[in-house]
Amino acid sequence: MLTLVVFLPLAVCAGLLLWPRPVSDRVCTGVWIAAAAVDLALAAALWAGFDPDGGLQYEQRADWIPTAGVGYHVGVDGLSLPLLALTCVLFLAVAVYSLRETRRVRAYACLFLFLETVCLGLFSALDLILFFVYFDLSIVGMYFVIAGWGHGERGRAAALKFFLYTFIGSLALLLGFIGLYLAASPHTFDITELAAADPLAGRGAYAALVLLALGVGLAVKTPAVPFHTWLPPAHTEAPAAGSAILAGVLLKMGTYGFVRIAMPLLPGVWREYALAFIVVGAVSAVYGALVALGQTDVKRMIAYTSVNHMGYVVLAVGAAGVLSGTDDQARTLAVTGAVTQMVSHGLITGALFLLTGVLYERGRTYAVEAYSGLAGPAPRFAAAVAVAAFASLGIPGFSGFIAEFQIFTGSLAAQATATALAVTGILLTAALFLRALRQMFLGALRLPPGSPDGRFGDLAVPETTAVAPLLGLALVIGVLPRPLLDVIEPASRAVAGLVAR
Amino acid sequence: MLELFLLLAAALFSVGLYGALSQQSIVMIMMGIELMIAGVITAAAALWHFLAPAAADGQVIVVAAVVAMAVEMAMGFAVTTAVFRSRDIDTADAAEDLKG
Amino acid sequence: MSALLWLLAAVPLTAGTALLLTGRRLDRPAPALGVAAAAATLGLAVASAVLRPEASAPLFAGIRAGLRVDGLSAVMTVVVAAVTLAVLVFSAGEKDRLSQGGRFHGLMLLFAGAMLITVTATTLPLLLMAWEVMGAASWALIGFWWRQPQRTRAADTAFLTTRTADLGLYLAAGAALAGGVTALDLDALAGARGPWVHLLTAGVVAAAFGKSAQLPFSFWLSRAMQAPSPVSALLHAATMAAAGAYLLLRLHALLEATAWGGPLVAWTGAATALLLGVAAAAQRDLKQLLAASTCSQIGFMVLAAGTGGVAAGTAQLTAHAAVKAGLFLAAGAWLYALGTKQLPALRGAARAWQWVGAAFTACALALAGLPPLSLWAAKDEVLAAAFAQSAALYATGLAAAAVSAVYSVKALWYVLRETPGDAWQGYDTEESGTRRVTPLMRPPLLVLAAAAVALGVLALPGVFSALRDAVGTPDEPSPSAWQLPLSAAVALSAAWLAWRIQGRGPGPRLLRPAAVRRWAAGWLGLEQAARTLAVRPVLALARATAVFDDRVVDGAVHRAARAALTAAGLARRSDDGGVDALVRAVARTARRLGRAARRPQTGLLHQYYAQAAVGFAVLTLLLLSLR
Amino acid sequence: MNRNLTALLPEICLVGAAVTGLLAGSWLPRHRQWSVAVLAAAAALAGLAATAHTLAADGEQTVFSAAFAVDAATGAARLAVLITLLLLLAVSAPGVRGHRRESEYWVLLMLSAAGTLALAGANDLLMLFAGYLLASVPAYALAGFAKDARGVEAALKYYLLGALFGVVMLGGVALMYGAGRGTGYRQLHTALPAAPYGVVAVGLVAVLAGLLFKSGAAPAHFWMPDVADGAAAPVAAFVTTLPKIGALIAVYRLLHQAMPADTVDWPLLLAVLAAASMTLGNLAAFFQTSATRLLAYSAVSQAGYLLMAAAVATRSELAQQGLLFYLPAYALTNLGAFAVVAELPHARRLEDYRGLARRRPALAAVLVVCLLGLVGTPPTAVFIGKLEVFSAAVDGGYTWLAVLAAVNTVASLFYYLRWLAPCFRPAGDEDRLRTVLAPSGTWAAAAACAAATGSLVLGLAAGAALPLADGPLLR
Repeated sequence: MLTLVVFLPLAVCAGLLLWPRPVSDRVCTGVWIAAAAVDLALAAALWAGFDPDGGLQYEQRADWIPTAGVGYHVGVDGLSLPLLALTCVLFLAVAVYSLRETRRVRAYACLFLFLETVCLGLFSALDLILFFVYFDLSIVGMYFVIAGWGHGERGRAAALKFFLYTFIGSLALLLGFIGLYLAASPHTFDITELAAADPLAGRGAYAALVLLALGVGLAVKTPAVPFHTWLPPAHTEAPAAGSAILAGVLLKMGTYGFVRIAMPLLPGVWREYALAFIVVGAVSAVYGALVALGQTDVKRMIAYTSVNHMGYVVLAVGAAGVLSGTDDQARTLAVTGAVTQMVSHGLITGALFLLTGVLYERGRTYAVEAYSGLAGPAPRFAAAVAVAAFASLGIPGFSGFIAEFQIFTGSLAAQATATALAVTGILLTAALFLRALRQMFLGALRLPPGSPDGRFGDLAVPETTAVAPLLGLALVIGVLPRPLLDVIEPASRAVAGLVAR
Repeated sequence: MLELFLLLAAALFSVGLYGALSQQSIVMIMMGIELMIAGVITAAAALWHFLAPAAADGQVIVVAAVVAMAVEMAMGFAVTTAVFRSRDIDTADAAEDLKG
Repeated sequence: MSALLWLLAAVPLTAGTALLLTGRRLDRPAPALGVAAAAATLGLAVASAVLRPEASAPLFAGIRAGLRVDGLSAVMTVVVAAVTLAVLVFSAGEKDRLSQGGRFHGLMLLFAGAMLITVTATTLPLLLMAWEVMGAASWALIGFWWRQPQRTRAADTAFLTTRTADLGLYLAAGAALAGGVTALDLDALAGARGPWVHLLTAGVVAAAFGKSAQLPFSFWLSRAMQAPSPVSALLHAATMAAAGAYLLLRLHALLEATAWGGPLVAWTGAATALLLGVAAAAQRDLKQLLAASTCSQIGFMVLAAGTGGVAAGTAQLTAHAAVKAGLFLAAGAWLYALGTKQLPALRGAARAWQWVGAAFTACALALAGLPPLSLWAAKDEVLAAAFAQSAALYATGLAAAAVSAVYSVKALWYVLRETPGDAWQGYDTEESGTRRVTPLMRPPLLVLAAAAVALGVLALPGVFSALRDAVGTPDEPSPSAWQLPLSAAVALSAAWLAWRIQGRGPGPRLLRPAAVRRWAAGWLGLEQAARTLAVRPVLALARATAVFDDRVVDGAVHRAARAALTAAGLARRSDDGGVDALVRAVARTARRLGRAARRPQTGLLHQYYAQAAVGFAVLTLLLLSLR
Repeated sequence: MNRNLTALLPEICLVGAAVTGLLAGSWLPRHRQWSVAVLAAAAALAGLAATAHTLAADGEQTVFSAAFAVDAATGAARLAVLITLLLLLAVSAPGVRGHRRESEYWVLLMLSAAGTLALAGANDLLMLFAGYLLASVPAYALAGFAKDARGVEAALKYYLLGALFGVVMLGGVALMYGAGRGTGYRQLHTALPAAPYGVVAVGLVAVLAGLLFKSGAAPAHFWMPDVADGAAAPVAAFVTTLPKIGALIAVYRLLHQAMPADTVDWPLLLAVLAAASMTLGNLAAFFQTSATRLLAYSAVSQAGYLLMAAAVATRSELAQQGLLFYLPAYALTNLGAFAVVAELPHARRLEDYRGLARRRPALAAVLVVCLLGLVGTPPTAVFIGKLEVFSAAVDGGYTWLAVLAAVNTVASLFYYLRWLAPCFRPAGDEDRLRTVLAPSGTWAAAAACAAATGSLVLGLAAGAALPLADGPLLR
């Protein structure tokens, strides 16, 4: 069942690619939307049949390369199911949004279907090499999206930097996996067996080296400061749908890696270096917010807020590793907050990037100063951006607050000064979003010279149907967090337990 | 006695090597390689005679060396004539189109 | 029983969001729907005040979202619901000015729902959620006329200032959890262990001061006056501004848990009451005057919370809600009619519209603290509680009371004079006045004025002891025999003196030295201080880090300083700096190495021979040396 | 003295086919000479069948008094070489069709393949040298097959360097004979510890010189870029894949079987060689403009990664499995890339590939799979190969080498992407496209697709392939 969910988009992609007769753009996008919808339905079925306290479920195991200790082992638990559902929702939203896309739609649809399989595969992978295979393929897929459909010449340079940067991260990750593989007594790449065996328990220096490799690999993908400089050019040059997926799903691979691989498999050394991750998290949060405040390009600004939000996740994950002065509830709260933040950031920033895509289509520029008073001609668009902006800066009633409250409450006990520093991040985020809203949407109407037809149309149907469900879901999680938290909490309690052993 | 033979072989080998490294003309380079093979032959024969006369391995090395000499020379002259016919040059350094 | 409580919160919230989402279609019936919802909420509030229901629901791991109506909450819910109803009726009267009625009434109801949750919440997360939603609603309402840039800038300032202070609550939640209060229950917060209780108290106090515009955060209330008058009446007078004081009243046990908690709160309250009173006296704009007076009156409530006078604080809060809402509505009515809120231009406004004038006069006199009106009684109870703490506090409070009399009379003096001939030049400075007051505006004014007067009954010992039992602090000190007449005398003399000085012509200023007057008029220069100390350095830091992130190559800045780089050079180097500079440095060395690696491939055979021979010789030496 | 000839069936098939092909070539009219190619293909298939039989019926044995070992390594080598030979036949078919000396081309190809198999199975220094000669001499002729100015120069350089290193290797064999009083690996393994240190060291380096020349590793790599650039594309494909397989397995077998660990510190020597090869190959490939030269330097760097496995031959049991899986994977992927180059003879520079995705999507897809495969992105076979080799290096204590290899992999990504990027850029004018991207023949395209899919399938089905490479080496 799980493998079906993962490989359905790939099958549809292959079918679409190898279809002999030329296929019209409309049909391509239609097939893409149908595939994404079916996949979402299957994911919903998985969620319905999921027993929160059942640990790993829907497990499927098969031998891939037994002699090398590599097996096709997939399964889902409280940590990965929400991310799986998030991926399906985001890809459906992006599919609906791309109804307005005109450039080489067939290749575009196939590429995104391929990316969906890769992302679903990664979140359901329980084998290090399977995780790495999907990790790499996601880089390849996103490279072609940015290079093929990015904005002009700088698109290719940004795509190349993105590929090289994240590829270095993935190779560091591979070296870390090899370190783990060799440390386990029966050499294996299987995550569950490694978690049970805790191979690097006694070996200080070697374990630290493996953690450094894993840490760098995942930090590049998260992205955490100072490895974040690939993100803004990649985002500003990527097409709107590409940015939504890059921010909504691909960034989660790094943070998910911390929660799925780094913490359970290296508990001892994780506890030892938890402070380093807390500091990186806090610095990323504040630095990301500060640089975002200094931006003049709205898409770069949102990209840097992603650095800020992911900084909170790294802070929470680090705080979960500090045993002194914290109790089990605080650590569980921190990990639950981290996973909720991944889901909430995916929804909200995905919506924000789609909306910037709408902005670019009408104004042909991301400069904040170029626009003013857009609330006049486009009230629905202004309302959507205002809601998304407030959700992103953590206003209660949206999932952002639920996540950030748990992170701050859970992390303060572990490291008070770092958390206090990180909390100022939400203030900086508030300032930058309000300034952008005021500059672009309020005041007298002024449009950039480049806008094609001289006026600023309101949201079209595909754009509204793409963005509205994302914000709706964020609202539902914000108001009724229990259904989501019931699934996450047992799993995060398990992870907190694993780290503390 | 073995040392004398080995000394002779080493001398032959190094003269041949110097010849191959310093000469311009292809044929002279091949002559250098010939001398090196000659050195190897004397060394192999001496080593066989003084160290392991029981087994015939040493003699087989000599035969192999002679075969190698023949094959290398045949190939060498073939290549030299081909180069001369197509580019009208006989020195190795004139042929330097392929570089970088 | 608990369904009543969920309903109390749900009715305004759902009605508000419904009105907001429907957008322009419901603009016509919006005022009526708004008033209906407010009336329903008032009914529910009264019912819940009587029945005292309790409800809770799971929220986070081991933390619940609880609601309960106890003594303090009962009073607060009724006050909030009543003032909301009055204000919505008034804004129904002003519907042509508030063209987008759906958005306005939606936001007001959303705010009312959030305020009701704040006053009934029993756990910190739920309180924080409602607290932040109030801030957001206030941002949306201040910037309601979003086409005018100065209003939206004011909304941003207000929101960011309150949010800065709200960070305290986030830290307080974390500190509570670390301190052992795992359920984050408000009543149990005082029991937090060790050093965490100090951080917890600091967080709560900071958040309360921010929301209630006490020193040093009070400048945002001045900017909040850009909002439509009904908003000022509801948010920035009766409910939101008082929420901070309510929180301190609710957590007075926590304040006592730390040695420095109570005194800090008390003295800040007293200082705010006095200084902001002086600022109010120096204002020339009626709404600014009323705003500064709000800060000082809330100072009294904070003083009461600091000295343990919960009942006194509640009384002051209730009385002030009625008085200030009435005053703001009256100012709103005149603004609607004359298009101005400058005091000199409002000369004779009370005579032009008798009902509005009468209500304004009643409320202003109550504000002045003249006996037998409501604020005189409430203020005495607060001063009694302060006197029990320390005489200096009592003296400051009395001085603040005197100052409140001064500014109330100043406003009254202008309004009660007969309208001069050339008054029309001052009209229509803010907006185009309609020269009439709609019938719907009158009833709320009268009700509030009546309430302002009737609450004077609080001075009676019987009523005050009933309030003390309801609020749960029976042993609170009640005003002794000599305190009541003393404060009455002080108020009367201050009022008479102010009337006389004001009487000697429009020129004279109450405050002699011009510098002090300018300082007071500018709201004690707090905003300039905040801007220079906090906002400008943060923005500069932000721009600096953005530039650092974008362009600082490890040596680039140094080379740029040497003026070798032209602007084109700067543009060329405009990709990211930091680690990325490292990457570009690596790329440059790789390019140099690439050229070097290709150099041995010269195409000359003898060089190949030589290089190969050297290579293998080196390898042999390496092997030999590693014996 | 096991004289069981059936053990050498694949080699015999090849040599037999070569001889009959040579004779037939002199009688067949020019338009019927393609039948020699069919004969070659038949010989290769027969060889494959024989190898399958020996692997299935586990006929591991050493023949001719242990001069030639038929074991897991030989089995893997045979599979890799014969499959590569089949692909090479397909790639060269269009270019050589109707050539005056077409049959000699096929014969030379078969002889060189036989020589490579001899190299892989040699268990005796003399057998090694014989294999070296048989593999090299036909290659010199193939390099100059086109007899044009560039081809002849390539042949000249290839021959002269080959001759020099052949003689140096023979000298090494003589020295090792002197030190170990015998040329068989079993004899050497017992006698070398007692031999004088200097003689063994110089002898080993000399023997390795020849093998490094064949595998194109630094410092004997100078010929590879020039030969690949000068010769025709199919020959360049042959030169960079086939001999490398035999040579690297010979290096592994020599070090694993003949060299006892305590005599000379050869692991460090091999580690230095690997580091030099991969770094030099990658750096030189950075700003290449010619496609074949870029692939040649990439082949040099791949030799570096393969030598990592040889460096930890005796220190990690993953090494043999890694090497024997990485070699066929590399061969398939490299051949795929060269097949695309052979298919587009007029597109010599990287810019000429502009707009390939629009005009020939299949070839562009093959190029993407092969180039990203050479980098090691999953799920291609090279990824599993690199994974094994990296694990072996880390297991063998050379973590710094694994990290250097990872950095080199990232560097290699840069020049592969410089080649891929133009393919997806919108094409310029149509007629330039029609001339530059003119295909040379369907066989080459078929070979390209076969190689690419082979690389992907081998990657996905690595589970089945790896056990084949796991058997013990016979001494």
